[in-house]
Amino acid sequence: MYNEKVMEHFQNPRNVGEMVDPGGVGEVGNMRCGDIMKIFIKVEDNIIQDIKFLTFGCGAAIASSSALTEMVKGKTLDEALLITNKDVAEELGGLPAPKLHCSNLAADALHKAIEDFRAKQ
Amino acid sequence: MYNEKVMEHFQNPRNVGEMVDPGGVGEVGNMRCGDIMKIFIKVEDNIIQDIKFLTFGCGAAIASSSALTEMVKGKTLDEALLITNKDVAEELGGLPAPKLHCSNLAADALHKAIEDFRAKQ
Amino acid sequence: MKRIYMDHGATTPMREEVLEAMLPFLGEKYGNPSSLHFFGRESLKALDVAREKTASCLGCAPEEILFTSGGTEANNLAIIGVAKGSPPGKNHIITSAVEHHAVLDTVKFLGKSGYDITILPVDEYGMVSPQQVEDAITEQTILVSIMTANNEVGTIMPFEEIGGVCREKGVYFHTDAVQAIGHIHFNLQSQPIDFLSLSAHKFYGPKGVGVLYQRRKTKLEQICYGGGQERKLRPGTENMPGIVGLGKAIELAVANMPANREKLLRLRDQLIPGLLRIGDVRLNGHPEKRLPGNINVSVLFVEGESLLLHLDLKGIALSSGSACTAGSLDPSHVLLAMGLDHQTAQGSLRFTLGRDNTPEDIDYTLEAVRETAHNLRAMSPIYRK
Amino acid sequence: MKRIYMDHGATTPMREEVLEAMLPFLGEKYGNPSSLHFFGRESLKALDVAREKTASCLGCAPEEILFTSGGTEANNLAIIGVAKGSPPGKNHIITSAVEHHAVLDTVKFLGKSGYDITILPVDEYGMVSPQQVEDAITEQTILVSIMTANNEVGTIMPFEEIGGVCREKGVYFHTDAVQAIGHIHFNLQSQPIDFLSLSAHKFYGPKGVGVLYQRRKTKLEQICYGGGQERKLRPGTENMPGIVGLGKAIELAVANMPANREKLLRLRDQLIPGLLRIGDVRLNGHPEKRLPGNINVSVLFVEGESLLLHLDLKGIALSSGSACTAGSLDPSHVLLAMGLDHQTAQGSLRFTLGRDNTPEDIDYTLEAVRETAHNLRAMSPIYRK
Ligand SMILES: Cc1ncc(COP(=O)(O)O)c(C=O)c1O
Ligand SMILES: Cc1ncc(COP(=O)(O)O)c(C=O)c1O
Repeated sequence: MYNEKVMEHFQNPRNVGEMVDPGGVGEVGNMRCGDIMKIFIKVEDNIIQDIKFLTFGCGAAIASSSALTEMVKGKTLDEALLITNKDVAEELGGLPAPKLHCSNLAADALHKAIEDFRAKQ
Repeated sequence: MYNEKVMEHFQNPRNVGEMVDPGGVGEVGNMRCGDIMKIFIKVEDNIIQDIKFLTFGCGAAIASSSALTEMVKGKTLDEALLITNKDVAEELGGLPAPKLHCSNLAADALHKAIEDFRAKQ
Repeated sequence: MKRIYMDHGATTPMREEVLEAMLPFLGEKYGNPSSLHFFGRESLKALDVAREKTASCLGCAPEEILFTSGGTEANNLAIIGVAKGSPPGKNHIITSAVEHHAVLDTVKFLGKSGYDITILPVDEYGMVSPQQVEDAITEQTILVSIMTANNEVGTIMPFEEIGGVCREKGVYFHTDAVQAIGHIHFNLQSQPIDFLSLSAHKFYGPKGVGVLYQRRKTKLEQICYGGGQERKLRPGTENMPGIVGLGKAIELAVANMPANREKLLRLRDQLIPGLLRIGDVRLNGHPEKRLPGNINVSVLFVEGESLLLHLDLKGIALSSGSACTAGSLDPSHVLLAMGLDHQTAQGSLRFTLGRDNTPEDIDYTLEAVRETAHNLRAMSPIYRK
Repeated sequence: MKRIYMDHGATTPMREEVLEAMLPFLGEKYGNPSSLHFFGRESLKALDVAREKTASCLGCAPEEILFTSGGTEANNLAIIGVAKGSPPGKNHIITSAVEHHAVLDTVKFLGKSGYDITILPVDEYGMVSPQQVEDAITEQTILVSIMTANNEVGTIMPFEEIGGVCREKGVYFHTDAVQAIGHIHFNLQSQPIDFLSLSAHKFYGPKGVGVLYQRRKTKLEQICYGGGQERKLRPGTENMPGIVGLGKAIELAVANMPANREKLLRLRDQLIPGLLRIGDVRLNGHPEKRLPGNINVSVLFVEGESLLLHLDLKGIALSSGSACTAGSLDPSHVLLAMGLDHQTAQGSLRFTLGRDNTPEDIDYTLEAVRETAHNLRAMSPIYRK
């Protein structure tokens, strides 16, 4: 069902965990499909220095959270804001059709985290 | 489908053929199921001395014609008139249900042959 | 006793290659393709492969293939499924008088359920003309169902021309190709066919599995309810060994078509003249436009079941349109629709040859038919010498 | 990798004895049982034997057994077939909220086609009470369809009592016994059941074949049209290898029931406490009135698909009621009907044990679930340590 890259992220997710004292936190939840994602970011000089995630959800949800964190680490906030859920799916080499909409929300969570960070400044 | 006794009569039908100068002839035809039976009898002293049949029809029709001829040879006309299609089927050890009504008409043909014989006296 | 099977129209022996393809799915590859885990994925993959093979043999896309439990279900799904999905006001269905009961009885059922139905008569060869179809189509027509080739007399319908008429009029065209596959080439991408039915056991595949081809973007409603299998149109756990077997069987049937055809034609051209030489034997069906392996004759003045029984005792397996063999009151509806009288229809014999038959089989069979006909005629009250 | 299959509720590996029984019918015994000749008679005889075996395992008469293409078709035939055959004015059908989709969606379809339907709610264990059924029956009721045992949570319904209520009220009772056969003893001659559905691949038989038991003198209409097979109620060339396999499989399943039951109970009594010891794990379904091989739990704070994927990577095959595994938007309709919230339902795991599972399998599985739950909870935003 999932391709190798998705399975690799699913098995060895990067940047898992809660962050102590995060600069911003974003959470999206989709109770229909049962996925909840929480993204924590640490920002310095407008650059995402560190990122962590917690995810309750299926394989696609976990893999896209993991992939996203790798994609944005070291990026500026404005660059990070340009990343879409679709980009994450592409980075993963594609996701099964039924998963595209309900389990691929990591970019949304990131954008919320950036909003949260900016609101706090 | 057919039992051994039916198949034995079907494979080796007794008294097949046309009779030269018969005492009586009876024919029944049932075009729905496609069976036609013709019975010829030779009567002496009120006794069926000889009997022959011609049959166009399925295995049950041929076997019941054959069985009937064996059953009535040597019988008086009154005894022969008591024989029913059901008796023929029983003599054969039974026929498949769908055959009971359309292919088991030999007794009817015999009765017609007896009628024909009597009418000619 | 040596047995000669000449009833390939009823069913065919499964090819060994097909059994070999099926065995893993009767053994260690037992997963349900709906399951997420290893066993399920293994089966899902095989399901996809079988679908691709079938599609490539028919010249269509894999998504256009629905696996069913056989030809009967495929026909029912096509006809009832189109009828159920038709827009209000569109309630007219056309078929022919010589269809298999799985089509004819389904259409008649719809006739009793408020649909308008037209059952087209056929000519003496069992053929429907494109003109007949064109004349019968009305504004209300939603579906025309005409078989590719007839199972009893082998007549091949002008199905492409009929499909062309339907396409032009914007009416769906379904064809029951159960007897045709392996003998007639299909390329559904370019042929004007919207629905097509197959049954694996007619082409050396397993019993209990079939195909409905459904052209993309046509409207079909499910007739059975349950899980999401086969795009929800045919729910129920997939018959994996059957489907895998079907995939292998269709691949072989299509690949061997030219060689098989040549072989069958040779046997047929030995059998038909031999039968006619017996005397008072007539060929039923079209003289040329017929399936290569089908030979249907009427042996006049005798009845089919008794012929069959004697031939069976001699080791020869075939079938008849006689009422007695059908377990019904009337002989073959196909032969009657072609204008045969009851008596002639009663004496019909159908030989359907297959890949294992030999010229020696034909010789033996001809001698057996000659002898049997002679003996039965001798006791027939309607035979005039 | 060693693979442990614990998804026998989805499908079972076929027993070797079943394959052996089938092989002749995938080989030289290929006749169509409708054919008059030797090949046909050979198949017809095997068909009769399979029917007799099935009947004797269920305690009914052979004429009461209809072979179908599976459990889904059996359910559809029972429900739509009774509805179609019902006298005017009788148009009410009762079922439960936890039925398999092959029942539930069929009843809902009838609901959209002008029938009155009642879908009974269940208690926290997934159980319907005879009283509920009695209260729901009206003058218009024709059919009550309540499953024998639930496929997801294993709960065994009070089906005999429900059947008794139906009998008393003169209403037909259908029960989907697809999951129950081989675990629950049937003697249909004395049990108040009018229709009962089975699917062979759930009891170590082949996929693509099932049974509908139809009590004598009940009224059922066909839902598919064609030949005269299965008393015309299920037309189409019979799936001979499948039917023969089913006959063998049911014989074995019923004969081995006591031994199998004991074995499964021992494994289950090892698995359930082990799972509960992991912590934040709840058992779904009835604590006692459940199928011996079924263990359904919710692993709180994690989602089912990700659990399944990790366990699959460790070689363990099972299923989940999570929405993601069902390919639907909502988690299991059964768990929701039992009152579970979405989150708890999402974390459900179904173990369905079978005859090849061992105590070592259980130990390995327990360790794997513990580890997986721990790792996934560590990344769960809703887990509170
Ligand atoms: C032309 C035709 N259509 C449909 C069928 C039905 O196929 P099945 O019996 O495999 O369902 C048959 C075979 O009996 C057939 O010859
Ligand atoms: C309770 C129940 N009923 C019906 C079915 C349908 O059986 P099948 O998929 O074999 O048609 C299943 C299995 O999926 C089931 O568990």
